[in-house]
Amino acid sequence: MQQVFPDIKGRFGDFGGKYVPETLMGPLQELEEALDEAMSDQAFLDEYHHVLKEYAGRPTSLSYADKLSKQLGGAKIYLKREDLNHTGAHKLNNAIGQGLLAKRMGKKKIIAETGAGQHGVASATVAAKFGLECKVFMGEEDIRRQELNVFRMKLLGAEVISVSSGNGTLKDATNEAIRYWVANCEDHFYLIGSVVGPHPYPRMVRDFQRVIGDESKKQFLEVESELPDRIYACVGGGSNAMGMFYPFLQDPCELIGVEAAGKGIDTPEHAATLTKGTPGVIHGSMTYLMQDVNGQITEPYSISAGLDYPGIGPEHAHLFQTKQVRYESITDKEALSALQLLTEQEGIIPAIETAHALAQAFKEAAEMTPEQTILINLSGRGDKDMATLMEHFQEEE
Amino acid sequence: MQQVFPDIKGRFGDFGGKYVPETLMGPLQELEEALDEAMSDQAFLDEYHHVLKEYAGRPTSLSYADKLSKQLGGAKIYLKREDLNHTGAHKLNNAIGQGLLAKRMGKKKIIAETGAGQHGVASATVAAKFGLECKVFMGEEDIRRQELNVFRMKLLGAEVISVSSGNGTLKDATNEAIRYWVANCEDHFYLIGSVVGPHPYPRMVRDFQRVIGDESKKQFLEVESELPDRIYACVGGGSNAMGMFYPFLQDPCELIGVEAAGKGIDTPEHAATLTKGTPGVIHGSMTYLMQDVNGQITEPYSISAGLDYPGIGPEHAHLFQTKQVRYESITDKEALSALQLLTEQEGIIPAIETAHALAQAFKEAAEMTPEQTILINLSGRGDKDMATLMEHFQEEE
Amino acid sequence: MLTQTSFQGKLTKTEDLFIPFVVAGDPTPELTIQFALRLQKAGADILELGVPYSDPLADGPTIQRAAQRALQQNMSLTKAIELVPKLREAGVEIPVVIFTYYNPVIQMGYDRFFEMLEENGAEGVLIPDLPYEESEEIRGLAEEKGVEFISLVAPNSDTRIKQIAEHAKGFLYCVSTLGVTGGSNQMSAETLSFIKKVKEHSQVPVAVGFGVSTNEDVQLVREHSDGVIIGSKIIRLIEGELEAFENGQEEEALERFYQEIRQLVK
Amino acid sequence: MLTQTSFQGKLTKTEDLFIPFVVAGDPTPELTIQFALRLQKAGADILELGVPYSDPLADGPTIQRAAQRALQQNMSLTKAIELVPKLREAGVEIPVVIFTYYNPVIQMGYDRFFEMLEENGAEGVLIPDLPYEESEEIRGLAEEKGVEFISLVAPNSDTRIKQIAEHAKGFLYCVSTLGVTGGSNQMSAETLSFIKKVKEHSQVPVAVGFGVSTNEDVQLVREHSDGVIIGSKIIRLIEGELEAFENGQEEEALERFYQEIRQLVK
Ligand SMILES: Cc1ncc(COP(=O)(O)O)c(C=O)c1O
Ligand SMILES: Cc1ncc(COP(=O)(O)O)c(C=O)c1O
Repeated sequence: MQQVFPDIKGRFGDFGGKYVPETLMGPLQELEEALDEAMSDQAFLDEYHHVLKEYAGRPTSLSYADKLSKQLGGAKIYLKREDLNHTGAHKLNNAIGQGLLAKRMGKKKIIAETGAGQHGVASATVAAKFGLECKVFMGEEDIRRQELNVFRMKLLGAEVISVSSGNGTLKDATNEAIRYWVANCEDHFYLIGSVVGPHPYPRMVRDFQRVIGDESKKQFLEVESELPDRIYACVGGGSNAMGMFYPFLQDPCELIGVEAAGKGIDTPEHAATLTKGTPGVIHGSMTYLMQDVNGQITEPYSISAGLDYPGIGPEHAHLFQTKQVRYESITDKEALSALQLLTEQEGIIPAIETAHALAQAFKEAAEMTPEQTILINLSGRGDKDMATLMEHFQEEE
Repeated sequence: MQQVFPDIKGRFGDFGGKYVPETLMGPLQELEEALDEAMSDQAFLDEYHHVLKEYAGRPTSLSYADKLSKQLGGAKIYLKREDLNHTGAHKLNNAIGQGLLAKRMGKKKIIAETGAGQHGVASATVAAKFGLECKVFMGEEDIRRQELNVFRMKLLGAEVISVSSGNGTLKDATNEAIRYWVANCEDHFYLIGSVVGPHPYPRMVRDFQRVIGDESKKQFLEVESELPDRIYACVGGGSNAMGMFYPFLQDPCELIGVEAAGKGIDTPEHAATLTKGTPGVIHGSMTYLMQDVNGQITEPYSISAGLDYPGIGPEHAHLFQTKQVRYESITDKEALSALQLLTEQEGIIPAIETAHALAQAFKEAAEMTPEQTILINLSGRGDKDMATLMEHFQEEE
Repeated sequence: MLTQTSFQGKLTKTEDLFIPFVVAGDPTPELTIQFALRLQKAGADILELGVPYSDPLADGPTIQRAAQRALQQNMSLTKAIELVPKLREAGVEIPVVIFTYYNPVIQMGYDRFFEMLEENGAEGVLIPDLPYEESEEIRGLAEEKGVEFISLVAPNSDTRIKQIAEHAKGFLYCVSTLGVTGGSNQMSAETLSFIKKVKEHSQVPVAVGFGVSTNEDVQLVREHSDGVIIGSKIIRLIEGELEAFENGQEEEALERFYQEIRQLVK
Repeated sequence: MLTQTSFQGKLTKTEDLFIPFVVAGDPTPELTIQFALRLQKAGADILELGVPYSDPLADGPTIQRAAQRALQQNMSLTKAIELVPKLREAGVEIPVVIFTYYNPVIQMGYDRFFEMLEENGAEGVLIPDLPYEESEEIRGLAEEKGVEFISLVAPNSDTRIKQIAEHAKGFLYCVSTLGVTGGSNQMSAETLSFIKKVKEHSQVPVAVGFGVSTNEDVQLVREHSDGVIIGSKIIRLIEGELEAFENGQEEEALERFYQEIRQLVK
């Protein structure tokens, strides 16, 4: 019989667990109990699915990329369109789930960390919708780079708290959010944006994102009558990938997670956690991370703020170790080419995060046969990345 | 028996028709024939609906704005979520329809005019998806104001042509697109972005947008078991409004179109065509427009580029004259307040265009009873407007 | 066979017509009169007097610029028609066709419009954005009032060529290239067969316009039709003299303009 | 009743303990030794020697800044443990507890970690992000090696208070306010009842930390528990002298530091 992960201690094999200050053990316990109760309450699940359908726009489409498939001359390429979600990425699925849970737990205030601002916007959105107070922690460097998303959050009524510690990016924002939660856990709900953090977060976020894989499976069978040969998703913390992969774990589909190789995995500037990192503890969880010989966490790099993270969800670490998922990495440059190709061939501008999955998939699709099929999780739209792209393509000229 | 509009001459009562240079009469004839043939070919309609579903993300959600309804204390407010469409507005519905028609007619090149860039992006998207060459005409002033949308179009492979005549805004871009079409009509398809222009454009665009109203009716009946008391939509050229209203024209729903009052209809700076304009000819169609005593078209003004147009679709002129639709106008200021209210209460940042419909609806909803229901067409998302909003709210401080 | 075309009796020949176009008020109403005089002197048979319009859909950039200049002089449909008696006073005797977009006519109203044409003695009217199908009423009124309503016909007018040509009054305006005014011109086999077809059905002189800008163009058009319409080229010649006008060298400029026109239509 | 707590026999009393915290290497390893000497002189009973960490989740901005300064000196877990014999050499006799986040320990490996603690004579270890449930193995190893593994307990530890307290070694670290280190402190009725509950179950001294920064705080804590832990306040005193160190006024600065500490715990 297949073992169920995470186990009772919140472990996925060797990974996961709760490595947090004592003050958080109580709130995590409270959260776990509330979550278990909610997930076995049909009324809660119904509300969650109702909001997904009537507010977030689910189910999202499954698009056949016909021009692109022909152009690459290999496998048939399908795209799961999380970019069509309200606010523009898969992040909202999870924010809705946790937002409803916060409400159910009687918490009136939520906190969230954000890098590029997508999870921050999703959290602020859910806070507005459900009438919660919202504080978003964001590195001061990211605030500078993502002015528009900062403005969106403020417009939504959230307070954006600038974090100047460390490099002022996602890792530091997460540290600060956790610290704030430590000090204010009694009445605050911490809405984590990926399958990271202490138990039960990795499980909870996965379960609120598995709607991606569940829908995909149904939709794919409707159009192709069989499952895809390969499924691709980009991996930052790993939530869009877990959401997509989880329902397919027992199926004969090859699953491929794609990390950010930044300027190359042979340079110090990348965010390829599984490819180049080692096991350890980050943000409350035993997993792979990027660190030096002394166990100090090192600064990652990727052109895509959403993948620019030195850790990865513990379930991915487990799937990596057990070889249930294959992990690859893609450079900034490869990602940008794939972004351009999809845009020109299919009229869809993906997020730069997503473009990493696309790049790996396009490489492999070209080597496959037209009888084979692949499915790519199009985790988000590229509107947020226009400034970065403009800078980049102008530099190139 | 209800009369069918437009009639054989392309007229909606006193309005519509074809007021174009002789050179365009042939192409319009060709278009009309191709359109009639396509619209009676089930295979064409099937493909159109297939692309809407699997590519654009339709049906879009119908969202009940519960917090906001309670806050206003009047009618129950529902939102038709065209903002969830791929590329972020209702514009894509029409671009897909016309794009498919262009392909069917064997035209390999399309041209389009754009103001804020939404229709330009939709056209460029469709061109990429269907493998067409695309030129977008855009006023040089709008190019300056909408840098990001210009970049999106270019990324999609479209050529953006700067128009310096006139004030360099939408009216001038439209003039120039028509001129270019006059010179190149043999192999170019002109993809107009609203229910304006010579026959058969107003009818065609309406028929490609009526999916909004058709879906809304079905969805509304599912949740409320009866039709909404009032339906609101903003009116620039009038395509999202016609698309929403058309299927409800014979129903006992009150229909309200909302124009842009800019800085006030008692100032010269507004775009309230029906409220303040007079009949005449603009862009090939007999309709209402803003003009001086000599019949020179005057420059409109609105904070929202998509409503900043001195004309209006001829069918609206007819519905105005016959009082089948009530037309109101909303100032910049009222629109911005409504935008903020929706954002804070429901976590949805609407386009500034849309916010005009919201403002009128919110005013009236507050005066209605909780047994009554209203439906607002949320024509697009506000992401494109962040720069304008930032400027505005910063000025306010 | 051409029937008698009249312009109230003022058009005295039915072939080898030279029909220039100027924009009323470009760069001033006074100079428009001077240009008209020079054009007449250079052999013009009919004058197209353009009314500047804010949104001239059928015109290229050259005529758009002329319209902008004229609008800055507060030129309007009313004032353009009122320029006709001043042209007469100054000595312009050839028929004048008011070339205006449709919207100013609507605002003025048909009654007032024809009243004004009559009062001021304009012999014809041409509305480039009012195609055959939309012009039945105004064509009727024009006929009633004795004003020539000029129609346009294009190579892609197709089955409508016959209909338009048969009902044409004054002269028939052939758009020789697909395009707005001012494009480049070459007379292809198709254009030739188009003109031939138009002539077969027309009972008035068939003039060709849009893109005529050199003496070779003029010769070519003359060879195959009853007249040549020249617009953008004339505007460009006027533009070339704007500086001279500003510098007060009016006489020299007008003389140069006259010589250029002569060369063009020689 | 407290059982004998040992720290390898070096902890000679079980109440009224003063447990200061410094970050190894802040601002230099040499000064850390000097601070430790002054703290001992001012009555410290146990020294918490903090290992700087890139991502100190349980610490407030003050200790984060100290860690940043120490990391710039290339301080690491290895070097921090190696600082212990140097402390001894300089005359520090009180037990030393290595305070480190978990990840550096993982990277070093348990074997090497305990080997190093033993070799260098550190008497205790405290890992703020390794809660009771995750620490079974390391607690076993510590017991085996004779190293005190210090546990933390918080007001919201709830049903786990009893379990944690009963298994506590060395001393039990009570987090008196919910929050990271360095917050402001007031001893509420709830805090008091929390400390009382902890004391009921603990067989080692119960010390209270997080937010102690004035002599009044110290008195309050002393009254209700077995010891006071002071961290951020000490770091802030060090920060106040950074300029003096840079200007070579080391002796004066250290003397001022000593006097401040004396006032704080008097
Ligand atoms: C569009 C998009 N894709 C992917 C990611 C990476 O997150 P995850 O790995 O949790 O899916 C982000 C994070 O911001 C994102 O915005
Ligand atoms: C979101 C949105 N709504 C409305 C409009 C106005 O167009 P129409 O009146 O044709 O719906 C636009 C035009 O750009 C738009 O982008």
